[in-house]
Amino acid sequence: ENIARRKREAEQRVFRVVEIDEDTIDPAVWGKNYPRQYDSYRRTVDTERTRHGGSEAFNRLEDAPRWRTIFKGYAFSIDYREDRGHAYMLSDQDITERTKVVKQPGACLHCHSSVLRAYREAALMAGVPAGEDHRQEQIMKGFEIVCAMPYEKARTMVSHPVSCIDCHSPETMQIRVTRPGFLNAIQELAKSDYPLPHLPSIERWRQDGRKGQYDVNTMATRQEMRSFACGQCHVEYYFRGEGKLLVYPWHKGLGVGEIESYYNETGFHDWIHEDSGAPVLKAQHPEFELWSQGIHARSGVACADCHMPYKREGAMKISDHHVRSPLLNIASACQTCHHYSESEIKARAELIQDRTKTLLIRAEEAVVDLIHDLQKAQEFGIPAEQLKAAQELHRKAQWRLDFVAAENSMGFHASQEAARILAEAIDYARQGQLEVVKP
Amino acid sequence: ENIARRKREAEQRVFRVVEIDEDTIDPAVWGKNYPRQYDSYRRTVDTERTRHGGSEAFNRLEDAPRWRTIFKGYAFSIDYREDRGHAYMLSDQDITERTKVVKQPGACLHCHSSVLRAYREAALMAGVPAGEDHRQEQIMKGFEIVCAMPYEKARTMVSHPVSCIDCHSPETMQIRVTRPGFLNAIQELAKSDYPLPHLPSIERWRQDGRKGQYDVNTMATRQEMRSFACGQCHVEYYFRGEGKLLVYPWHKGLGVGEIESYYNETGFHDWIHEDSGAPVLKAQHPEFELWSQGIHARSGVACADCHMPYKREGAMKISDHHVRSPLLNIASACQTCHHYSESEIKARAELIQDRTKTLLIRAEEAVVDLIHDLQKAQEFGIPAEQLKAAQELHRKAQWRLDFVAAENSMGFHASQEAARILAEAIDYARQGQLEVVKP
Amino acid sequence: MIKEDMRFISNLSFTTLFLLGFLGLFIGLSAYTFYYAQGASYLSNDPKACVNCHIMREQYDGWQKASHHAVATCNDCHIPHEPLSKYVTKLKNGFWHSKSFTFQDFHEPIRIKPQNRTVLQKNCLHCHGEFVSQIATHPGNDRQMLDCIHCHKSVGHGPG
Ligand code: HEC
Ligand code: HEC
Ligand code: HEC
Ligand code: HEC
Ligand code: HEC
Ligand code: HEC
Ligand code: HEC
Ligand code: HEC
Ligand code: HEC
Ligand code: HEC
Ligand code: HEC
Ligand code: HEC
Ligand code: HEC
Ligand code: HEC
Ligand SMILES: [Ca+2]
Ligand SMILES: [Ca+2]
Repeated sequence: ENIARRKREAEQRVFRVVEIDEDTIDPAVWGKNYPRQYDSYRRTVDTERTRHGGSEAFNRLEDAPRWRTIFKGYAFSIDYREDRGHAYMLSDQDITERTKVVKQPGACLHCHSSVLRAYREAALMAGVPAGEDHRQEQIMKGFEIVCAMPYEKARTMVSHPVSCIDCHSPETMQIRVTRPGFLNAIQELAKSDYPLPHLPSIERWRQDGRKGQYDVNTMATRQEMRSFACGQCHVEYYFRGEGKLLVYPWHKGLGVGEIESYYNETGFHDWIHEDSGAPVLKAQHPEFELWSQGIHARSGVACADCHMPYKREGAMKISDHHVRSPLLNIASACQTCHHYSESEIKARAELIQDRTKTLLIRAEEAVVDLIHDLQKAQEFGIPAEQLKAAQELHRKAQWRLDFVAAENSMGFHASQEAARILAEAIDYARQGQLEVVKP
Repeated sequence: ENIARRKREAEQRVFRVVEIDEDTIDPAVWGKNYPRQYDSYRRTVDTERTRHGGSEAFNRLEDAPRWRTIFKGYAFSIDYREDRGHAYMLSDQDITERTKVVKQPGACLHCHSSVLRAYREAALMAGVPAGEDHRQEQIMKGFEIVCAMPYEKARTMVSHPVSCIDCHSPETMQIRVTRPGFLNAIQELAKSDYPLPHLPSIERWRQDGRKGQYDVNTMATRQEMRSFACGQCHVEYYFRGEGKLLVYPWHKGLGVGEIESYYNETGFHDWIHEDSGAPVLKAQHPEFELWSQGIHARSGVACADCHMPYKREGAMKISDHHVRSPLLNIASACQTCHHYSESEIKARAELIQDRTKTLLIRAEEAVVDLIHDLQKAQEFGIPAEQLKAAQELHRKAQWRLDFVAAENSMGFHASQEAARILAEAIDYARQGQLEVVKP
Repeated sequence: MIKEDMRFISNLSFTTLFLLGFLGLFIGLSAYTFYYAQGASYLSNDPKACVNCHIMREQYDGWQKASHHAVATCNDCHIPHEPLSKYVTKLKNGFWHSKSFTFQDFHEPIRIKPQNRTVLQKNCLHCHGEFVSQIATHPGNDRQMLDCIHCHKSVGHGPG
């Protein structure tokens, strides 16, 4: 009967039990039409650890206390945890000490909640015309308004973590990009001359004469969309100016050096390090950026291929909406492409991660040493002017160290590039120490 | 009919025009039986450059003058060239300044000539019994004798670069390992506990209770032999003791750290650096060792797969004996496995190499800086005792830098590992500088 | 003590009974699957026979795009060409596939088993034996023989 059931199942097309539209945030409602996807979506509450990742929200500061020194003077030195499933994104933001010890803006919600309706409501109140025709205008305007709000106030406008509507068109179920931060950034990126062999639709737009703006939702390939959906949030960002506008710094490209040089030109820093006095940068989950440097991106392998692999349910193939570490799901996530045993695949991934980890520790030690030296030099009374060069080097080292540390694959997404970045971090940190003692 | 014609052609089997045996060194004679292989073998005289390799014997010291400083006090600072085709191996050894400014031993010929008959003759003269039954004994004994001879004397005993007999059994044409250096070393390696997931026959021998000695010529898989044949020469080595016995330092494993710790335990150094006074190591072409760390080895891809890919000649499929850079032959060397365009494959390989190269330069600079600092400190009169720690760090940094620099794939054979090694080199060199100025 | 032995015996017979019943059910089910999935066509040369199980859909699609689409069908590569072992293999595979399919207890994605890999290897030689006579001789023996699909993985089902 198995085959019989299959034959039947395959014939049964999805049929719409309930109507859904742009205002349907509640995933349970969508789930009536797509029960399989909904079931797996809900499983992101699971918490299972892997060697270097997984979904247990352990305290990273206890795991590697050097980070208390590295983040000194910044909210991250107080509370910094391993990330976990999508189900927790809103509550984890609520409970982190980082939203308590510091006044945060509404911009934080862009990536931690199903925020679209909030944007549209805010825009309507600000006088943007109503109606579906003005939808995009509403979203972009509301985005600006909500970014600038105090976090607590904006928080009352949202109620759900990322939901179906954030990645899907309710009419066609097509995957789409909704986040203003990404929409703006991908246009800037397209305009730059940074080579993007892994994003063919952008290369094509460039070759076709760069007409108008690159429009991701109409121009990207389906395979690209399977990464862009995640690039909406899994990216480096900063809040620009008083309006706390959320910006992804891709104006010069996606490489660690290109982003740094953008920040240098805009004169941005995240905080002044308490001990070293250097105006340093904090990197945040640059998964999309590091993936872009890797062999998988270059081979056209999307985030969803590994983190939402197809799984067979009866005769249906569906995307596993239990977004999680692929190392908890190697058969579906890797074996479609790699014909080795599960244990062999795991060993290969962990070898890459272990290598990254040993370099990461080496880089952490170097940066901590530099911080101590700068602190001692200041205590010793060496004039600020003479420490500038060393502080500059601290900024460079910190940026690179954090780029790999804050990225969540422990180097897997681009193994050689992660090692290269850490090598630079080590070099700059040690050079900084030499600068301090220079006669 | 295509297949039909093929079949007809193929029926003209290889048939032996001339007899060949263990004394047939001249490849032209073998070539009578195997004209296709011989033709391609002869093409190793070609000289075509690639971005980071190829077969033009350009002067590496002019290309990157930092190496004059790095090798100061050692013959390599006088003459050091890019390697080229097998056809040149003997003449390049003749013409290098390194055999003129320094007295070299006969050990050098182990990898630069078709040396087997010389070994056997030397053994016979030393009283080892004659006859094919004692062949292996003759080779091992002759090896010892020839290693210890002065280069000039030993040189008169050989006349050819590597020839068919060095890799093939004249009877069966099966691939084989003939070099005593490798035969000894692979046994040591097998005896160690170093994990060798890429060498299944050794893992099997270990699991079967490590009985007797691991015998590469009877136990290795054919696919392994396609790498072992090259591992006879493309390896790190040193001359042990007064007898100048050629030894590959694999007693603790194939990793850069394992080899270093073997050298540390035996108290070996290649030379005392003229400026820094440190007892440092010179790495030599550790292709086999670095390949062992890479994803290709782990996937069962052998040296011959890339450097001697199959090519079609009429109705025959033969191994291309024009051993060279695979980047000059991407269609055969890479495209059976990688279904991208040639230009895309080249771009990927060169991206890996470019990343390695930028780190290599960074590491060279760091090591040169350390050498200068140590030199200045000595000029300044700092007592030797106080510089020991820094010299120790110079040794560590030099070993790692050279491991990647002397390896000939510019990091391609193991991209992440090459970057990791260079990161360590940088760290140790900079720490050395800090050590020098430590109060 | 005796009680325990008794229990053991009754356990045993229960197990035996269960196993026998199970076997019956199993054969029945498998036969049904075999029938329903047009098992007879399993013995035919038509590639469509193999896609009767939706499970084989991917391989079928891949085969259609692969270089051998025009020159070889599933059986050319996966079934031995020698008369006897041909049917033995067909039956064996047919049985196991039916069994796996019925109980849905196989590893996914499906992976070719070592034994069938040797069959495959022999079949490459069946067509290309002369051509590779200088490089290949002993299918199934890794001391002597290179695995054709080490380099030509994509011939049957395309890249990827
Ligand atoms: C080729 C497979 C692959 C692709 C493509 C890929 N990843 Fe990953 N990702 C991994 C692996 C493997 C890990 C490590 C998981 C672990 O350590 O348990 C990982 C880790 C992560 C983590 C942390 C997971 C955890 O367990 O904490 C996040 C977040 C992530 N990736 C997001 C992304 C995003 C966003 C993209 C696309 C821009 C992407 N990944 C592309 C394989 C992939
Ligand atoms: C709206 C923003 C948003 C989008 C879109 C998004 N993520 Fe996330 N993702 C997050 C946040 C926030 C977290 C961390 C939640 C927490 O720790 O509480 C997270 C966590 C994760 C994790 C870690 C899970 C774990 O078990 O540790 C993975 C893996 C991941 N996301 C992958 C993806 C992939 C793949 C996509 C696209 C298919 C995607 N994400 C789209 C915001 C997003
Ligand atoms: C551009 C998207 C984006 C923005 C803006 C953003 N986050 Fe996140 N956040 C993520 C993603 C993706 C993760 C999961 C990956 C990780 O933890 O590195 C995450 C994880 C977290 C976590 C769980 C892990 C941890 O760090 O302890 C907390 C808490 C958090 N964010 C708080 C905040 C706060 C507070 C803000 C505003 C200051 C904010 N986020 C703004 C995307 C974002
Ligand atoms: C973080 C982004 C994200 C969220 C949130 C999300 N999806 Fe998806 N969904 C995807 C991606 C990526 C695909 C694969 C699209 C493709 O292959 O083009 C997908 C595919 C689908 C499909 C097409 C069939 C399939 O399984 O591939 C359906 C139906 C679907 N999702 C339903 C839902 C429902 C219902 C929810 C909410 C419970 C939801 N999705 C939430 C990213 C998301
Ligand atoms: C959709 C196909 C696809 C999926 C899914 C996939 N890979 Fe890959 N993987 C590739 C390709 C393509 C390459 C590049 C080599 C090549 O060109 O053949 C690669 C390369 C690799 C490498 C060597 C590169 C390196 O960084 O050293 C490793 C290791 C690897 N993959 C592991 C994994 C793991 C673990 C997963 C699952 C989490 C995974 N892959 C999922 C296609 C895939
Ligand atoms: C997967 C393919 C691959 C394998 C396997 C491989 N190599 Fe290479 N090798 C390369 C590439 C690519 C280069 C870089 C050539 C260049 O820069 O032009 C290279 C470079 C070299 C060079 C320098 C060539 C030159 O142009 O100067 C030598 C020598 C070498 N390899 C030997 C070996 C040996 C010995 C092994 C096995 C232990 C091996 N290789 C395994 C691909 C491979
Ligand atoms: C008997 C020693 C010996 C053996 C065996 C040997 N090599 Fe070499 N190989 C050399 C020497 C010596 C050179 C350098 C010649 C020169 O520069 O004059 C060299 C050069 C090379 C080069 C550089 C060619 C170029 O164009 O720059 C490659 C590639 C190479 N070998 C690969 C291999 C491979 C693959 C094998 C096994 C199939 C192998 N070698 C076996 C000694 C050997
Ligand atoms: C264990 C094998 C081995 C031994 C022993 C060996 N070589 Fe080589 N040699 C090689 C290989 C392999 C290459 C090609 C790779 C390279 O150049 O790094 C090479 C390249 C060379 C080259 C050409 C490139 C260059 O460095 O200028 C010269 C000259 C040379 N060797 C001289 C010598 C001398 C002199 C000795 C003895 C002191 C010696 N070799 C001992 C294996 C060996
Ligand atoms: C180590 C890699 C490798 C292995 C193993 C291998 N091949 Fe090949 N094969 C190649 C390469 C490379 C070519 C392309 C040669 C050319 O185009 O010059 C090729 C070409 C062929 C061709 C097509 C020639 C043409 O262009 O018409 C056939 C047929 C073939 N191989 C069959 C086999 C068979 C059968 C086996 C197993 C006995 C096998 N190969 C094993 C690498 C390999
Ligand atoms: C540096 C090592 C080396 C040298 C020298 C060498 N060969 Fe080979 N030869 C190989 C390797 C590796 C193979 C592939 C063996 C395999 O696939 O098992 C091979 C294969 C062969 C084969 C089998 C058919 C084929 O083409 O794969 C013949 C015949 C052959 N070589 C003849 C010669 C002749 C004649 C010479 C001298 C002119 C020679 N070889 C020199 C390494 C070498
Ligand atoms: C016999 C098969 C084979 C041959 C020949 C081969 N490769 Fe690969 N290559 C692989 C496998 C297997 C992987 C690992 C990824 C995987 O598991 O799919 C890989 C991975 C890679 C990667 C990603 C790993 C990394 O270090 O980033 C690159 C780049 C690559 N190969 C380039 C080449 C080039 C260039 C050549 C030719 C000089 C070549 N390959 C020849 C099988 C092969
Ligand atoms: C030209 C030879 C050839 C033909 C024709 C062929 N196959 Fe295959 N098949 C292969 C090879 C080679 C593999 C092993 C692939 C691997 O290990 O990556 C394979 C593997 C498989 C597998 C196991 C999946 C896996 O990746 O291990 C299945 C199932 C399969 N084939 C079914 C079929 C079906 C059904 C057909 C007909 C529609 C077919 N094959 C036609 C050569 C062929
Ligand atoms: C009754 C449904 C069914 C039919 C009909 C069927 N298969 Fe399969 N096949 C399966 C299942 C289920 C598996 C997975 C078995 C496992 O991995 O244990 C499988 C696995 C395979 C494998 C790889 C596993 C192995 O044993 O090596 C090959 C090859 C294969 N099938 C070829 C074929 C060919 C060729 C045909 C047509 C002549 C065919 N199959 C018809 C259900 C079927
Ligand atoms: C039924 C006969 C048959 C079988 C079985 C078969 N082939 Fe072929 N193969 C052919 C024919 C016919 C051609 C194309 C015509 C020619 O030789 O000119 C071909 C072409 C090829 C080519 C060159 C085209 C390409 O795809 O690159 C390769 C390589 C090849 N075969 C390898 C294999 C391997 C490996 C196997 C086993 C997995 C295999 N073949 C099984 C008949 C067969
Ligand atoms: Ca996590
Ligand atoms: Ca060369």
